Amino acid sequence: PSLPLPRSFLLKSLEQVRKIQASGSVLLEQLCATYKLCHPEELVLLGHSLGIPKAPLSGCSSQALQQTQCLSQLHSGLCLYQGLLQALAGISPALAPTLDLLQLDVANFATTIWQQMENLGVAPPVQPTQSAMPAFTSAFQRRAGGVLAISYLQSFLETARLALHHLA
Amino acid sequence: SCGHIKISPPVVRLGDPVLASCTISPNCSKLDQQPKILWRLQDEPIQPGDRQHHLPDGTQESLITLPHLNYTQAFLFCLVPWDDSFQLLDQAELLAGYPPASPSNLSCLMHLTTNSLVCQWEPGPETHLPTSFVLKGFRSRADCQYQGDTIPDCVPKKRQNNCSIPRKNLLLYQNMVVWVQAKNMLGSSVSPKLCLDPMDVVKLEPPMLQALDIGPDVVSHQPGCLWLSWKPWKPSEFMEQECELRYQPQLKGANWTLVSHLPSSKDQFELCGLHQAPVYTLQMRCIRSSLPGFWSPWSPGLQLRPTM
Amino acid sequence: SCGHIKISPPVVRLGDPVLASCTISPNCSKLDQQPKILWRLQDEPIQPGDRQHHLPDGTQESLITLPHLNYTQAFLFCLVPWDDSFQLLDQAELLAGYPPASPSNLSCLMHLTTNSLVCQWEPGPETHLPTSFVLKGFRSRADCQYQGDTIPDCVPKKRQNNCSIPRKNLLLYQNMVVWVQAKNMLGSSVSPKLCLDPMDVVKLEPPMLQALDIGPDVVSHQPGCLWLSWKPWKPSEFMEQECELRYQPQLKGANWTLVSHLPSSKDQFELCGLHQAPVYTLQMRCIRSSLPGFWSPWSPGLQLRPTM
Repeated sequence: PSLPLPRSFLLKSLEQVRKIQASGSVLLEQLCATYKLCHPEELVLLGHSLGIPKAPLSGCSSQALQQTQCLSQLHSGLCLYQGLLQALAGISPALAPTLDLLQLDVANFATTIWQQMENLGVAPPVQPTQSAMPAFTSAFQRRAGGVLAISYLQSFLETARLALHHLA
Repeated sequence: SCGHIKISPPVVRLGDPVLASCTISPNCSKLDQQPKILWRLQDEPIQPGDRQHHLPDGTQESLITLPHLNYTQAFLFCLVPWDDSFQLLDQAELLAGYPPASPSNLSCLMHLTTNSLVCQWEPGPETHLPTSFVLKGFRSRADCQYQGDTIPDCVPKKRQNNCSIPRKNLLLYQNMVVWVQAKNMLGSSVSPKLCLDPMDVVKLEPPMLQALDIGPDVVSHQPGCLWLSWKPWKPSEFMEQECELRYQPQLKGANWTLVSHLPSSKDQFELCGLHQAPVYTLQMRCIRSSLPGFWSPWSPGLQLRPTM
Repeated sequence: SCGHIKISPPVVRLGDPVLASCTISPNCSKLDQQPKILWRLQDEPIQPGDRQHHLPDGTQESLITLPHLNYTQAFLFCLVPWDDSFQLLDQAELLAGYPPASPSNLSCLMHLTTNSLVCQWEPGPETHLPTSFVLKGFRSRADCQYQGDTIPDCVPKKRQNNCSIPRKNLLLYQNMVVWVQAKNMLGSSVSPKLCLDPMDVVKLEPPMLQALDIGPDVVSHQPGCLWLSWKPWKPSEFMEQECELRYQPQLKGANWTLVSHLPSSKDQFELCGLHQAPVYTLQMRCIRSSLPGFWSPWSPGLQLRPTM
């Protein structure tokens, strides 16, 4: 059985999840309004061809919640999405500020998780390295990749939010 | 990736047709062999292409002509059916509008406070396209036929129809020629040329008008008189100016009385014959004398009480 | 040129002495051989040096000590007599003031609209010298003992005693240490260090309070009641907040009644027992719940009429 998580860590993490989800929805609304890309489900095929991954969170599922694995997957997933958001840079001048903020918030939340893993003594010696990021060759791919990546991030965070509530 | 849209031309005049093609490469693994290529313009219903065929290399190509593009900006999507929905393969941005009309009513004023020549113009009707305006010019001689050195382009701030040519690009007391060039993806146009010497278009401010309180002992106490002094607007002191004074009694419907050909600075000026009202409003303006120039606006009204 | 002044040190504490030397090279042709070197401080009368002598290479040198420099800025001139006047050979600028005291009252607020941490401080007494202030910081852990990465220096705009650390230099939800360094030509000083997590010092704005017009049919028409709704300030929606409502009848000297521990958003809230006046003023404020934070200011007063 793993050590209980401090209440302030859980409260701060839940606040960070809400903060990221809020910026994520703003960005999705902007992508829809500006580029008429409003249905992520229409971009799945493109996502496959571009190699946009979905981060696993099996350790955080309500049926098989495993604290250490959940924290580790949460951290790796956040690093993955931070990399994806970075690869979207140059998506458009209008969206760049919101995208930068989202990417910083994701990176900061990853640090919060990593710190807690270190405090619990369950952090691996070295942080996971960044996996290869898709190369976007057109403005459309960058925008469509953005819609897909952010919608995957939103559902990833929803699972994380439920897990954090369970852990609280 | 799987699909790729090509449009020609990417920018059209509003209402003109647009021809687009969407090609699906054979190595697009996820798709079945003969995908039905479909199109969607903005939020309009999905529609098939005009024609779909094979290219020698196995690429599937669908062609569509949009007879009249009535959006100034719109997205065109290429899709394929997928389970009971659709998958987007590519998206292209369509732009439509008009080439720029010639900018008109170009006028310039020399600002002595900032030492810059500020020119403004009317951009002409909306083009619906990103359109850039640049103020261009060259130095010239008396008749403006001679083309001397070009002055650096003056690029206005975003969405502003004026531009300020800094002092270092001006040759004062010499004629120069300026005009405005407008450019967008459908063409460019130029305004008529303006021939001017910056110092002939100075934006002059009115003189500083002041009441003079003449001590009772100094002057024979004649009723209906008042005394005032004025001096020119400081930055224009080096310019010889001629001024006008106007005054009117504070009465409903009263007329202005004009005193012309006054010097630009006066330490003491007497005005008499003011019997119509207890209070008179006075204003002054000046103009560069014996050389071209514009009148300054009238100075703010000065309310004075003539002697009783 | 002929003369050259050297001062050491060029900047002194106000009231301290200054030692200056003026040398005239032998090849300064225009001057007669043994010119009497003189000095002038600012507009004070001309005075001779303390001592004038030859240097081995024939240079004439005059030395002067100004016992107490009481100007914060002054010019020192080296002159020689010339016909019945003087000739200036060189001029040096003297500066005097104080080393900076430690900046005090350093405090920071996180602005959610600009996503920046704005810190402000009190610079301390006037130094009379050009003094630069820099906000410095490093990332840390819970107890702020650990020194992590340094954040880039934050240089305030001219003469401002605050600085805004941009979002990209902040690691939210982790502690960081900030302090201010002041530096001028006479020395430097640092403020006490501040240990904070930017998200614990958010500048919170009050919630949006609105009257609810409850249809007559909906509610049993109990007198002295009113209905309102509120929602949190948009940029802070992600933060769990707890709020307080206060209300007072519009009567001279009336007291506020406080309702605490309210949620940060409420679609419909009923307030009854309001019989003291026809109009009541209501205000709300919120604070981050269960985590550190500051109270928002009270919202602007909302005037409402309870049911009669």
